[in-house]
This record gives sequence, structure tokens and C-alpha cells, in this order.
Amino acid sequence: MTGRTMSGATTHLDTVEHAGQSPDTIQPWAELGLKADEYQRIRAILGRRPTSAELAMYSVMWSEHCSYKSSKVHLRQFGDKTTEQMRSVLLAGIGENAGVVDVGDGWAVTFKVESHNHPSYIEPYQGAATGVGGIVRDILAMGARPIAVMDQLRFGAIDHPDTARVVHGVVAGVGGYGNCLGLPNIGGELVFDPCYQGNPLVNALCVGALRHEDLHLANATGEGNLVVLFGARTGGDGIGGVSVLASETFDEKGPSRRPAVQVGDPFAEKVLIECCLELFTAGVVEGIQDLGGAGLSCATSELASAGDGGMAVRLEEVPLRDATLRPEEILMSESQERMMAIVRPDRIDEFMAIARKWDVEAAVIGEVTAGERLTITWHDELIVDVPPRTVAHEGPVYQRPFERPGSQDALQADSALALPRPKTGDELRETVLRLAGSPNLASKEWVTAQYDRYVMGNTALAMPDDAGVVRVDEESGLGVAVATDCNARFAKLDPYAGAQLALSEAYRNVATAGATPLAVTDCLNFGSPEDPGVMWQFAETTRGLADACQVLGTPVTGGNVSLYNSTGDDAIHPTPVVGVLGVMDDVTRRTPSGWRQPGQVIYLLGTTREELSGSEWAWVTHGHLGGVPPKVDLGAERLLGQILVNASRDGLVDAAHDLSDGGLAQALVEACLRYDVGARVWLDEVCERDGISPFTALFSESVARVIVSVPRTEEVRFTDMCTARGQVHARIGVVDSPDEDATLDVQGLFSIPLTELRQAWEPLLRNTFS
Amino acid sequence: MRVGVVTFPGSLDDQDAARAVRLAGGEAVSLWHGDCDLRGVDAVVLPGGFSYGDYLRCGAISRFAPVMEPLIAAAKGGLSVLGICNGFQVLCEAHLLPGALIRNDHRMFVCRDQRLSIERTDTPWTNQYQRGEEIVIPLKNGEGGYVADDATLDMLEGEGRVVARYVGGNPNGSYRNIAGVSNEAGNVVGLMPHPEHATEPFFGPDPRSGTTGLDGMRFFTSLLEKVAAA
Amino acid sequence: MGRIVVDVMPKPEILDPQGKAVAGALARLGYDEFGAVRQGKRFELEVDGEVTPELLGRAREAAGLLLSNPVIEDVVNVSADESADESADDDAVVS
Amino acid sequence: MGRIVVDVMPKPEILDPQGKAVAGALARLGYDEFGAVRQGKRFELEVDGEVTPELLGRAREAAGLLLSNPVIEDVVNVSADESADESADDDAVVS
Ligand SMILES: Nc1ncnc2c1ncn2[C@@H]1O[C@H](COP(=O)(O)OP(=O)(O)O)[C@@H](O)[C@H]1O
Ligand SMILES: [Mg+2]
Repeated sequence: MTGRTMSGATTHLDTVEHAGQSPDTIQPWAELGLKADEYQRIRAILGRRPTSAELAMYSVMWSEHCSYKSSKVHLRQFGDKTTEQMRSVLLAGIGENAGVVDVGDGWAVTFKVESHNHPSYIEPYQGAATGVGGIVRDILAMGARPIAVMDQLRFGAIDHPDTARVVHGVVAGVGGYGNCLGLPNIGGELVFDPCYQGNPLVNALCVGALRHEDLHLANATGEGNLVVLFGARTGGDGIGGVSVLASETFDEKGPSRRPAVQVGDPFAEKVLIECCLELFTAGVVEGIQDLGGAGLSCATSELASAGDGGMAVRLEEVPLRDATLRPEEILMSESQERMMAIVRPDRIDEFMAIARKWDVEAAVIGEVTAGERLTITWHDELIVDVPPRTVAHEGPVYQRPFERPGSQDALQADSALALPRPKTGDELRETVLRLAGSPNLASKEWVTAQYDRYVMGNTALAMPDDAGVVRVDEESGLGVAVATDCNARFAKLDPYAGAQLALSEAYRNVATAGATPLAVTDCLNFGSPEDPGVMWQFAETTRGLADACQVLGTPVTGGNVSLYNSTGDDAIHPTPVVGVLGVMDDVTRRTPSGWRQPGQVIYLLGTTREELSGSEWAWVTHGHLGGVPPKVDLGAERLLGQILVNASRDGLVDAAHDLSDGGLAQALVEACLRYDVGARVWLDEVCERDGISPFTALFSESVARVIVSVPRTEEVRFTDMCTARGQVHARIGVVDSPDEDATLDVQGLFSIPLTELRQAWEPLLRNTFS
Repeated sequence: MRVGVVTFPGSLDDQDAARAVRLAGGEAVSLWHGDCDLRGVDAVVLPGGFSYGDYLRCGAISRFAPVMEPLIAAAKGGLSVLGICNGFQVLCEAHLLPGALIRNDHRMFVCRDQRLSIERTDTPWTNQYQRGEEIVIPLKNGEGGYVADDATLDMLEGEGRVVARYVGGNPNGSYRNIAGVSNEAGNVVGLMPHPEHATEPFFGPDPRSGTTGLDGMRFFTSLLEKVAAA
Repeated sequence: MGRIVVDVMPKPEILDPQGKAVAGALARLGYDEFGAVRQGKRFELEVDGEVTPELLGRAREAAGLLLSNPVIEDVVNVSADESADESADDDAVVS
Repeated sequence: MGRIVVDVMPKPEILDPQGKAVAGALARLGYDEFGAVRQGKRFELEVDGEVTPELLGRAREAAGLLLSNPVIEDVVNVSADESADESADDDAVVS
């Protein structure tokens, strides 16, 4: 047991010298989340007990969140399974703040998705806001201008009494921060499922653009170069855990009041962005790092360990918001809107002038040294003296036991194929309407209307289209498309396939918009790694994703792991959010998801199998989750992608919409409602060819399928291309008139006026949350 | 034609406003909030954004920026000034325009394609529109509710100083559906929605709202017309 | 008719971006005698008749439950507003 | 260290969407004894040393110039905060 009280004269600073002289001092390592063997390892590394400041640094950097100690052994596959050819599009990959992808013409793009789940449950607005703020700084740290954000949100049941609180706060927080930064929000995800009731998921993605030569990496090189901390002042944010140290050391005052919640200041971040970009342009920054989780502990140890020397920091130079902060607390503070730069002494005046121009406070707090140690002093007393790699990169690595849960067999045996199905035209009609108005398929406009999608003037597609598309180069029109996806029900049924299906869907969405998929980021949201069943899900997921990336030739460039997402013993469904980035030469060629021109012909590309387990239909109409998810077919996905990109480039299709949740039925609904233009559809040919019923044709969730609308003049070229490449295709309808009584007419089965369809699809979120 | 676009800390749509000026055939000149200097421009756009985070009240802090000193004087002397969104808020705080903009009545940020009717067409920013013409341009704000006391509202309507009104639903609780107003002479115009975001094909409002997406362009070409005519 | 005032302030240890911006603006305007500034909320609740201790109790409850977010804010005052009936005079303070 | 409090409220005739929303939420929670609710702002300005009449005068100026917009708001109070030095006790009011 560790004692809560420390012996001796504790009002003194715990210096390295003092630590050397008092090896038997009892330290609160357990309260700080360290295991006994981890604490012993720190002592072995240092050859003495750590000072309380060192203990603070190790404990936070060796936490699950910062060290990836449970996930590391699995994440390695992402690098190992990336071939040389896949790597050829990367300017920087895993290990940097974010991966950087070459998109041609001297341009590069960087993107990454990260989680802010737990803070968003405690204080939804600030949790979500600071989540956006954090990922934007990651992108900025690569030398890139942030150009767009996306948010992936998962909440409990839509009608649960606590859901509205979280939804309101999170959506307002994502919007409040992103809108104020002037970053267009170009898409995201919104899912309601009881498994997220006590543990919502708030993931945020940021995309940035830069010229190749502007790439900045996080390292501290060049003896004598200065370490500059700039941005917001450091307060006591996010150091609830470490206040135990303060109270240990300064017990007569008792633990100080430290905020449990970080409050974001998007305005401070906006000026920080502009300031950084001007600093980059002026060429006064040698290395740069954002301050996120673990604050200065992380930034100093990571910069130093990635550099070629050591670093000496004078902690009393850190500008404080709260003068009572102790050195341990300053090291661990997670105050937002801060960055750290390495600057040559002869450029420091220029640096400071630019910071002053933007009213950004900056302070030189140390310098790069010749040695290999990271040393930190507090008013000339040495309180930290460590090898930085041992803090930043050589933390513990766990081979956590994993085991396929015994219940998995029964889950997979409980197929949705046994569920009663609608048969008549009327029953099918009712089902289409019911699904269209269900929580996960209904219009997301109530959310997306709270986000600015226009700012910067480069957004070529945003919600509700399949991918967000933004222009990178105003001259040429060069731009990127990004989509993220994850069907966590599929992942629950089969995590290996589920991860691949998430990739498959995001890949398809990017191609549907007309862009060539290039690279992947992921955010792996799971339950407790100490549960072997969860660990099995995690292992299966990483293996599935890495294998699939290899097949599709899209490397994982970076991402984030969020564990311990559970309420009591109930873990969330495994939720591997996968983001795909694609490039297009001219974003004005992007393909929207709805048809506009009457008379165009509608084709269904891909094969439909009877795949209903885990589907939206099974969930909405029967509350059922069981069986095995749709078959993964990456070869088909790749071919389909090529067809879609060529069709967009050659102007062969006017609209394209991918089939996923809710199957063909929901895709037709959305393609009609996109521009309020109806369609006449027939399913006989597809049913006969694929050996399926109309019900299956409408609601199955087989992969590698899209619907497209083709101008009649291009029909022959389009079908020739499909035939030549072996793309399964069938003409299933024509685009109808956009008049008052436009309908979605599925011949021989049912017909629904678009007004009725809109009435079913549009109001749910507004009515629930307004 | 040199059109100044002011950048305050927290301005967001300044690049967009400058792009719109260029697309209209003008030269965009960037003006810095901290400089007490208009650099001899022929007109000024105060762009959208969250200057100073929109903390305190939108536009309240920027209104005291050094650049506002010569700007206020020049505006009173007849310089053409367009304040868009946050720029509109700055103009109200600076008392160049009457009224104020408060939190949307539904208390949420709203981003949507907004139908407007143009009511005053003798300003340097709107002379290419027809009176009563309906256009669609993006609207995006959290504090876009236009308010003033009844006497002021009556005066604005009586003198024909309402530049644009919301049509097809009031998006933010603005009194009398007012989306934009002008000073008496008409050279100073404030507008909540964003014409600069409807000036380039493929990057403006959605065709679903029955627009080409370019309805905002004439705010900028009007200006060139006016100067050419002068 | 009575009126109850509820004052809510950001917790002292919590970052207050608004107060920070106001402090900066005041300093630029030459009001540098005001160092730190915090910005909070003031609610005025109208009640029929007198402000009774019971009503104040209810207002305190409501302040903790709805008017403040205890994670980041403190209720610093719940009290009867004596000037309720002469609110026209309130303006006087600025003149 | 002294503290000056400045209270700013929306003018009675101007729409107050936040106050209205609060009133609605209170009623839904069963607090229907509170009819109308208005939401304004409370600023706390810190000054070195005592709050002098001069400082109060300067605060009044700042309140009229920056902290309020006279088109839509009234400054309803500018005064010294007597509890400035014992802010730890502030929480007491909710308990
Ligand atoms: N799920 C994942 N897939 C791939 N890379 C990951 C994943 N999780 C983390 N990484 C990579 O590990 C490194 C450390 O991650 P993280 O601590 O989130 O970075 P940061 O410190 O910049 O926030 C990063 O390069 C990140 O991209
Ligand atoms: Mg980082």
C-alpha cells in the first residue's frame, strides 16, 4: 500500500538531489495509475527514485492514453503490412502527429481522426469543443493549414432521457469551436444505439493542406536552439489526477481546487493557427509540436526524444494563468490552445514579432542541449533529469490476453434470415417509410445545419453527400474527398470483417464522390483492454483493417485508440471508425448523391446477396442483432471504385450514391430527396439475376454497390466500360420529373409521393431535439 | 477599383470576400485591424467571422480597432462600406447603422441557403438587383437576430432603408424579417447572409433551392458599376 | 411584483475566454486599472407578489439545477432585488 | 484586492431568447412560480487595493462604453463587491 502522507519536511521542492538522498520516500505511484512493476522500471531507468515531477511525467506518459501500452503490439501491423508501393504516396506516416499524403502538383494533405469520448460525457459542450481543438492542433503541427473538419458522433438511444442533454451539448460544442475557427465541417457520422448510453463517442477529424516544402516534423535539433512555448497561458486544466502529488508534497494546504473540465477558447486557437502559419511562412520554426494530452510532459519529451540532442527547460518561465500551480502540475496541465516550437536564436526576434502581431503570448522556456537528457529546473533547482525516450517512446508494452468470447458462436448463429419479412407491396412500402424515419437513417439536417460548411469558399461537397470534398488548389481545382464510416453492429458480429466493412464503405464513399482513394486514418473505440473478450475484438479489428488496407493499397497513416469505453461491465460495440482520403484533379467534377435530370437512366452496380444480419432493417423492425455481417469483397470494391472515378472524370454519370445502411431502399429515398426529383424503378431483372426477392433487393446490405444516374447520351459508353471491365451492372430505372407530385415508384410494388417520403425522413431529429 | 477587406483577429470570411471582389473584377486590398490606415481604397468590406471570438457581444470589441477610426470617418463621408454578418455587427456596434444583432431566437447556430428579397437598390452594393427581386445566398450565424425599437424600425421602413428581408421563413427571429439595412445615404450597408459565398459555380448554395448559386455576385459587381458611373 | 436575482460565475479555476477578451479590450481602451475580468450571468426571475423565503429557496434549487452548470460554474448569489419596483431608476447608475 | 461588479440586462422591450428559454425550461421542471425570466451579464473586474469612488467612476464609464450596448441593454448596477476577499464563501448560497 502506498501511503497518502509523505514523511519529512515536505514543503521543500522534491529535487533530483533530494530524490537521490531519500530513496525510501513513499510515493503515490498507484494513485497516479502506475503498476508496481512500472514504478520499479522507472527507478531502474533513473537509478534512483523519481522526483515527484518525474513521477508526474512518467505516470501520464505511460498511461494507456499516451503510451498505447495495450494496443501497440497490434497497431504495429499497420506499419508492417504497408508495402513500399503503398508508402510511396506518404511524405510522413505513423509516428508523426498525423500522416502526410502527397496529392500531386507539389501539394500534400494531412488528416487524422481522434477521440474525445470521456470528457464529452462529463461536459458535452466543452468535451466536444476541445476535441475539435485538439485534432486541429495536431494537423497544424505538421506545418499544414487546417482546411476542414468532420465529426463522428455516437449516442445512446434517441428516446432515452439523458440523450438529449449529450446531443445538444456535443453538437453545439463541435459547431461552436469549428465554426469559430472558420473551418468548414464537411461531414461526419451520427449513430444512436443503446450501447453508447453511458459512454457516447465523440470523434473528430481534421484535414490540412500544405506545400511539400512546408512539412514540419516534431523534433528538437540543433544545440543552442530555443524552446518556445506559445499560445494560451497554462492553468490547472485536466490535472485532477496529479493533484494527489501536490497534496502529498504540500499537505498543510490540502489539495488545491483544480478543474475537472477543460474549457476551450476557439478564438485563441484561431489566432494561434494564423500565427503558426505566418511563422511557417517566415521560416522561423525548426520543429513544432502541439500540446494536447499530457501537455508539457508530452511536448518536451517527444520533441527531445525525436531530436538529436537533449533539452533543458526552465519551468518557471512558463506563463501561468494560475500562479499557485506547482511544477508537477505545470508539467501535466492540459490547458488548451498551446504549441511548442524550436527556434534558432538568430530568428527569435522575428518569431516574437509575429507572435506579438497576433497577440499570442510566447515565452522562451529552454534550449536544445548537446547531451541526451531532458532536464527541467524550477528556479535553478533540478527537478527532472531523464532520458526523454524512456518517457515518450519506451513506456510499457503489454501483451494483453485475448480470447474469443464464448457467446460469439450463439450470436453468430442467431441469423436475421429467420425474421418475419414484409411481403406485399403495401408492407414493403410501410417498411421503406419506417426505415427512412428511423433514428439512424432519418435526415441529419438538425445537426448539420449547426455547422458552417461554406467558410473558406472551397467546399465542393458536404453533407448530405457521400463524402466531403474540398478544393486544395484554387488555380487547378485540385482537391480531396474524405469519408469516415463504421457499422459497429457488423463489428460486434465479426470484428475482423467489421473493420474491413468500415474501410470498404468509406473507400466506396470517396470513390462515389469521384475521388481516387489514397490513404486511411482510424479511431479505434473499444471497451476495457483488461477484458480478454474486448481485447480479442481489438486484435481482430486491427488484423482485419491492416489486411484490407493492403488489398486496397491504402496505407493507414495515423489514428487514435480509445479504450475503456464501457458502462459498468458493458462495453460498447467495437467501433473502429475508418476515414479514407481520396484525391481528385478538379473538384468541380465531383459527383453529387442525388439525380436532377429527368430521363436519365438509373443503374445499380454490384451484386446483391441475401445479407440481412446486422442490417438496419433487422434492427429497426425487430430490434435484432445476430448472425454474420455481409461478406467482404475488396476486389469488387476496388473495381467499383475505378469505374466510379473514371465515370466522374469522363462525365459519364451525373449522380452516384452508395448503398449501405438500409440498402437500396434507403439509397433510392436519399437520391430522390436530395433534389426533390422522383424516379421509376423496376427490380425484376436484378431479382432474377441475383436470385433474390424484391424484399432482399431493397433491404439487403451487400457491399460494393452504388446507384448512378447516367445521361442517355452517355449510356452506351458507360455500359461498355462496365462490360469491358467486368463490373456487374443492371439498368433499374429512370429519373422522373421534379414536379409537384414527384414520386418514388417501384413498379409492381408501391409508389410513394416525395412529399410523403420527406415527411417520414425529415422531421425526426428536429422534433426530438428542438 | 480597389476594395479593402479588413482582417480582425478572428475574421473568417476575409479570404472569401477578397475572392469575390476579384471574381467581380476588382482588386482586393487587405487591411489590418491594427493599422490606422485605409490604404486609399475605394470601398471596404467588413467580412464575416468571430472577431475576438464574438465574446462580450459580436462586434463589440472590434468596433474599437484602430482601423475603425478612419473607417468610421470615411463612411460618414460617403465611402462605400459593406458589413457582412460579423461585419454587420461591427457596423451596428460602431453606430454607423441603427439597431443591433442578438442571439438567434432558437439559440442555435444556423447554416442554410436563405431566400431574400432585395428592397433597396440605390446603394453602391445593390444597384444591379431589381427591387423585390428574390435571391438565394448562404446564411450562417449564431447571433443574427436583428433588433431595434419600434421607432427605429418604422424609420428604417419609412425611409426605405431596409436593404433585404428574409423570405420563406425567418431564420433567426429578426424583427420584421430584416436581413440587411443601410444608413441614410445608402453607402453603408449591413447584411446578415453571405453574398460572397454565392459567387463561384460549385461552391455556393445548393441547386435544390432553385438557384444558380451565383446570386451574391451582383453585390460586388454593383460596386464596380457605381464607380465606373461616377 | 417581486424579482429574484441569481448570479452565476465561471468557477475561479476554470478558463473564462470571455472575461479574458473583455480584459484585453478594456486595457486597449486605456482602462488598465482593471486587471482580471470574469464574465458570468445574471438572471432576473419575476414572481407574483412578495419575495418570500420559500420562493428564495425554490430559486436556489433552480439555480443549482438549471441556471448553472456545477461542473464549470458557481452560483454566487440568490437574493431578492429590492429595486424591482423602481427599475426605471436602474439606468441612473451609468449617468 | 478589490472587486467591482457590473450588471448588464437586456432592455425590457428587446427580445431575450435566452431568458425565454430559461423560463420555459423552469416551467417544464415544475418551477412555475417564476413567470418571466431575463438573462443578462455580470462582470467582475478586479482592482488592486480598495475600490475607490474614482475606480467606480471609471468602471461606470467602461460599462457604458464597452460592457453594454445602449441600443439593447441597460447597465443596472455598478458597485463594489464586498465579498471580494472571502470568495470561498460564495458557494455557501447554494447549499
Ligand atoms: N489506431 C491507430 N492507427 C494507426 N496509428 C495510430 C493509431 N492510434 C495511434 N496511432 C499513431 O500513434 C501515434 C501516437 O498517437 P497519438 O498519441 O494520438 O498522437 P498525438 O500525440 O499526436 O495525439 C500517432 O502517430 C498516431 O497516428
Ligand atoms: Mg500530436
